[in-house]
Amino acid sequence: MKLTELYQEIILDHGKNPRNLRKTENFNKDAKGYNPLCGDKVHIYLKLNENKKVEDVSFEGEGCAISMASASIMTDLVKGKEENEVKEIVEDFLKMIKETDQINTKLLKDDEKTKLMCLSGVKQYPMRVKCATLSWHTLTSAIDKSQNEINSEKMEI
Amino acid sequence: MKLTELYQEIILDHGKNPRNLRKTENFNKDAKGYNPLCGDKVHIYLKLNENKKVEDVSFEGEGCAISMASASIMTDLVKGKEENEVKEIVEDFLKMIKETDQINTKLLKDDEKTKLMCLSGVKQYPMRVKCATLSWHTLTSAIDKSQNEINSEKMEI
Amino acid sequence: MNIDNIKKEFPIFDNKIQNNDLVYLDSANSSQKPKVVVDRIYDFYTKEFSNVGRSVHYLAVAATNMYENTRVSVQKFINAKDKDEIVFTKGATEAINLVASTYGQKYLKPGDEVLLTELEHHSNYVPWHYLRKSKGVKLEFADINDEGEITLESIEKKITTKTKMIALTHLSNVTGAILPIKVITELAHSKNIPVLVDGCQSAPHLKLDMQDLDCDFYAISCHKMYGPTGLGILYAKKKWLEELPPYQGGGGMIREVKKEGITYGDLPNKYEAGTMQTAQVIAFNESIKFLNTVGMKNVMEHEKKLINYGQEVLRKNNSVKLIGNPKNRGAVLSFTIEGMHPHDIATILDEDGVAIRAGHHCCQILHDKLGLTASARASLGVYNTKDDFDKLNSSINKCKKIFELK
Amino acid sequence: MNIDNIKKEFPIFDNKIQNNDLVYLDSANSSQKPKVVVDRIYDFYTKEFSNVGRSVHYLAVAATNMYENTRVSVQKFINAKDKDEIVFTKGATEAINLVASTYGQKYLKPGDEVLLTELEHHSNYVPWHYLRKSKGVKLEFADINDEGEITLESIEKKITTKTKMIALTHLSNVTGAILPIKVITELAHSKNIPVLVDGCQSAPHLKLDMQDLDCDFYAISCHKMYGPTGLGILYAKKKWLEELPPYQGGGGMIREVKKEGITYGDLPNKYEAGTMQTAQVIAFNESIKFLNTVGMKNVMEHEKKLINYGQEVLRKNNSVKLIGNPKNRGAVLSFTIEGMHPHDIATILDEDGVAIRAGHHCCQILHDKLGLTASARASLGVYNTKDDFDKLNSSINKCKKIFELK
Ligand SMILES: Cc1ncc(COP(=O)(O)O)c(C=O)c1O
Ligand SMILES: Cc1ncc(COP(=O)(O)O)c(C=O)c1O
Repeated sequence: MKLTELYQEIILDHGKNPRNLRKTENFNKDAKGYNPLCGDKVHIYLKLNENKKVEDVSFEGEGCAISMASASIMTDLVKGKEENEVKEIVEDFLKMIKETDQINTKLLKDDEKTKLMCLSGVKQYPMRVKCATLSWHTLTSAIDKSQNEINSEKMEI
Repeated sequence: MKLTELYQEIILDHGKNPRNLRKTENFNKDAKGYNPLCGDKVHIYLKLNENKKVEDVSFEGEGCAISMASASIMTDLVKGKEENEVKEIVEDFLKMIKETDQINTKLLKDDEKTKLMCLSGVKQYPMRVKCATLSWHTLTSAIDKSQNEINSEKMEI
Repeated sequence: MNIDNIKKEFPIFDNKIQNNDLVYLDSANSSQKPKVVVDRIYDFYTKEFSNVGRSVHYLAVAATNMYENTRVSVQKFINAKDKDEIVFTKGATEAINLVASTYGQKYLKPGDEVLLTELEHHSNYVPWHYLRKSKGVKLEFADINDEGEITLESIEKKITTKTKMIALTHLSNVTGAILPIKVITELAHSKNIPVLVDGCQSAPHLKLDMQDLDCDFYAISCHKMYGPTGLGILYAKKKWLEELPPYQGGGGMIREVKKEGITYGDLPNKYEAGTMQTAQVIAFNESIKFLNTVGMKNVMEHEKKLINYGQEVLRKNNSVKLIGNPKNRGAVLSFTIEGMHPHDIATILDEDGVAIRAGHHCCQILHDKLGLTASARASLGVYNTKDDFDKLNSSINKCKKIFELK
Repeated sequence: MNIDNIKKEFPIFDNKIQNNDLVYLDSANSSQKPKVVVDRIYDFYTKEFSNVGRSVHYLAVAATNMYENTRVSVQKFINAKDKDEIVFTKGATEAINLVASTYGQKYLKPGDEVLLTELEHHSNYVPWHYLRKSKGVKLEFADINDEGEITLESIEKKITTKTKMIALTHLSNVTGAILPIKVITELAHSKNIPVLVDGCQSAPHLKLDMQDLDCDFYAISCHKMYGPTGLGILYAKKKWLEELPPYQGGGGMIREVKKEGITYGDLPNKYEAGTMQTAQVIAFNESIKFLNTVGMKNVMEHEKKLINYGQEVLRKNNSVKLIGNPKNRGAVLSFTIEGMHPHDIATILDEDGVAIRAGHHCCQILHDKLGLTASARASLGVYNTKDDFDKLNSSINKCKKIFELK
C-alpha cells in the first residue's frame, strides 16, 4: 500500500513532534511561505554568524504532517552548515522530490540522507509535493532576501 | 421555394424605390431606431396636426430590402390616420409578423392589407423579423416619446 | 426519474477511479454532470455549431434561439420577473465582480460601507476589497454566532447610515448555514440598502424564488449546478441593469459606435460583451431541465435526509469535530480531526476513492475566526447516498489507525 | 493528417443542413470543432471530471495537471518565453478588457493617448473608450489606406509624446489586412510605448512567435481556433503581469486573506479568479495538438491558395465589389453587391447552405470610413475548399437573379 510509504513512522513522529518549532532569538534572516491552496503557512528564522554559517534555524507555522515533518527534518539538517552548503542541500532535496528520487550531496551523512528520503513518498501525490517543499523554498527566500525585499509581502489594505 | 415568398415583387419594388424616404419639414415628433446586429438605422419623422392626425410621415435610413420595404409601406399606410389609429395598425402588424399571420384591423382597406401581408414571409426567417419590425417600433417610439426622452439616446463621449 | 437511483444518470460513476467506486463528496467545489448535459454539448458541437447573435444563416439563428431559451429557463427556475434580468457570466465570481465594479463606480463614495459576513467566500470579498483602494469604501463583517450562523440580528447590528450595500452568502460553503435572506432583504430595503446574494451553494440545492426573496442581485455558478464549467449567472433587478454602467466592453453589447463615442445596447446585451459561452449556455438548459425533472422539492428532501444521516454518523465518531451547528443546514459538512491535518485526511480518504476537499475552501476569514488554518469538507449532490457517508466514516477510521489516534 | 480532406475530421460536415451540404464561410465569427476536441470534452465530463487547483483527491490532481498542460502547449504554440505569461480568460474580449482596465488604472493620466486603428473590432475599442470617461484619456485612430491596410507610417504619424499604448489588430476581420506588428512594436518600443495586439483573427491562421513579434500583450479567442466556446487567452510579458494590479477578485487568485487586507497569489493565478473554464481549457489542448499535427505552415499555404482563388472568382463576378486589397491578406474576404443589402445576400445564400456573415462585423468605425453600414463576409477555416468558393459564387448569381441585377 502506497500510503504507508507516505506516512512512515519518521514522518508521523516529526509531524507530531516537530523539532525547532520556535522562533530563533536574534535571527538575522527570515521569510514567510504560504500555500494559498490549503492555507498552510511557514515562517523560517535564520541566524547566520559572521562566517555565514547557520548558528540557528527554526520555524513557526501550521500544516499537515508532511509539511511539518519536512520543516522539522530540514531545520535539523542544515544547522551548522554554511550558506552555500545550505543552498546545495536545498537544491538536492528539491531535485530528489521532483525528479531523481536520490539524494546526492556529499554534505549529508548516510543516516541524514535516509531521513530525507522518507519524504520521497510524496512524489506519488503531486498535490502534496508543495507541502513537502514549502519550507525549503522559504528557506531559500530567507537566505536570498535583502532586508527591503522582506517587506514586499505587505498586505494591500 | 420559400425565398420567392420573402422577396416578392412588391418588396423588391418598395425596397429599391422606397416611398417617403426623405425628411418631413416641420416634423413635430421623431425617433431613431437601430439594429445593432447589422448596423441598420432608421429615423422616423412625424408631423401630427392639432387633431393628432398624421399630416406627414417620412423616414431616413439604410437597410436591407425587407427593412426599406417595410418602412416604405408603413409610411404609406399610416398617412392621414389618427395617432390612436396608427397605434392600432402598428400593433396589428406586429402581431401578424410574430404570431397570427393575419391583418385584422378595420382601419385598412383590403388592398392595403394585401400589401402588408407581403411582409409575412419573414416569419420563416427569424433573424430577419427585426428588419421588418424596426421601423414600426421606431414609429411607436416617435409617437410615445416626450421631447426630453428623445435626447436620451445621446452618445457617451 | 427517481432520486434514489439517480447515480446512473451520471456517467462518471460507471467507472472505477483508481480501482475504487467513486464516493464523490466534493460537489460544493463542483458537481458532476448528468449525461443529458454532456450529450447536449456533444451534439451541439458536432451537428449544430455556430456563434450566436451575429450571423443570419440557419445555424446561427438556431443557436441564437437555443441560447435565449436557456435564459428563459433560468428565469423560470429562479422565478425572476423578466428574462432580461438574467445575465450570463463566466462564473459567480465574475457576476459579483460585475456588480461590485459597476455599483461601486456609480454609487460609492469614500466612507461608504459595504457590509459582508464572516462566512463569505473570497469571491464575495475580494471584489469589494478593491473598492477600499479605488473608492475609499469601508468593509464591515457581520459576526457569526457559535453555531456558525449569520442571523438577522448580526446583520442589523452592523448596519449604519453609511451602509450602501449588503453582500452575503445564501448558504455557507463551510458551515452549511442557510441565511435568512428574505428578512435580511426586508430590513435592508427598509433602510434603502440593496442586497447582493452569493447563491453559489444554494442554487443547486434550494428552491429559489427571486420575487419572494426580493434581493437585488443574485450570483450563481452553473458548474456547481450540474452544468458546464465556465458559466455563471447574474440575476439583477431590471432597474439596476438599466441604471448601472456597463462592465466589460466589446462586440455585442453596443448599439452604435463612432470614433467620438458609443451608445450601449439593450438589456441583457449590455452586460454580455464579446462572444459568449455559446455551447455552455445551450447545454445548461439541460441542467435546468434535469433539476426540474427531479424536482427541487425532492432534491431538498433527499439532501436533508442525507445530511442528517451524515451528521449522525460523524457525531458518533468521537475523533470528528463538526464545524458549525446551524439549525438550518444545507448540503455541506465540514469537520476536523484532532491530531490530523485536513490535507492528510483527504489524502488517506482518496486512497479509498472518497473525494472530499481539504483546505480553507476560499474562506480564510472564517477559518481565522474559528482558529483553524484548514478543515475537511464533505459536500453533497443529488447522486449521494447514505452509503457514501458510511464509506466516509470507515475511511476516517482508517486515518485514525494510520495516525494512531483513538 | 492531410489538409485536403481534413473536412472529415469535423463531424458537422457529415450532416445536411436544411438538405444542403454545409458551405461554412463564417469561421472568422467562430470556427467549427474537430472531433478530437469534442471527444475530449465528452470524456473529461463523463470519466474524469473535477474542479482544478482546489482539492487534493485523485480526480482533482489529474484535472489540475491537464489544465496546466494546456498552458504549456499554448506557450509553445505561440513561442512565449514562460508558461506563466499565458492567462486563460473568457475570450479575447475579456483579455483586452483586463489589460485596458489594469493598465489604465495604474499608468494612464488625463491627456494621455491610446492609439488604435480604424480597423479595430469593437472589442479592441470599447474597453479603451471606458478610459476616456474614467481617466480622461484620449483615443486616436491610425488611418487605413485605400487598400484597407494599416502601415507602419500610418501608425508613426499618430504617435505623439502623449501616446501611452498602441492597441491594434494583427489581422483585420473585415479587410483581411495583416499588419506589420513586428516593425510597429520596434517603433513603439523605441518610444517606450507598450503594444497590445488583438490576435483573434491571426492565431488560427498564422504561425505565431511572441518572442519575435515582441509585443507586450496578445489576445486570442479559442473558439475561433477550433476550440471550445467561452475561452480566450491573454499573453502578456511577465513584467507586465507582475506590475499590473489584479483584475477580477475571487477564489484562487489570492495568497492570504484577512479582514484588513489581501495579498495576491503568484502568476498566473493572480489573473485567474474564481473557478475557471476547466473542461474548455483541457479540451483546448486538443485544438492545439490538432493545429500542430496539421502544421501551421500547411494551414497558411492552404488558406493562401484558397483566398487567392476566392478573390479570383469573386473579381470575375462583376456585381461583386471586394472590400480592401491588402498586399498581405489573411483568410477573410468581405464584399458588397451594388443594389443589394448584405442581409439580403446572406439570407439568399443561406438557402443554399452557404453560411456567411452580413453586418458590420463589430467594426462600425471601419464601415463608416468606407461609407457602408454593412458588408458581406466570407471567411475561411482549414476545412474550406475551392469548391466552397464556387458554391458561394453560384449562390451570388442566384441573388442577382432574384434581385434582377445584371
Ligand atoms: C478582430 C477581432 N477582435 C476581437 C474579437 C472578439 O473576440 P471574442 O468575441 O471571442 O471575445 C473578434 C471576434 O469576435 C475579432 O474578430
Ligand atoms: C459560496 C461560494 N461563493 C462563490 C464561489 C465562486 O464561484 P466560482 O468559482 O464558480 O466563480 C464559490 C465556489 O467556488 C462558493 O462556494
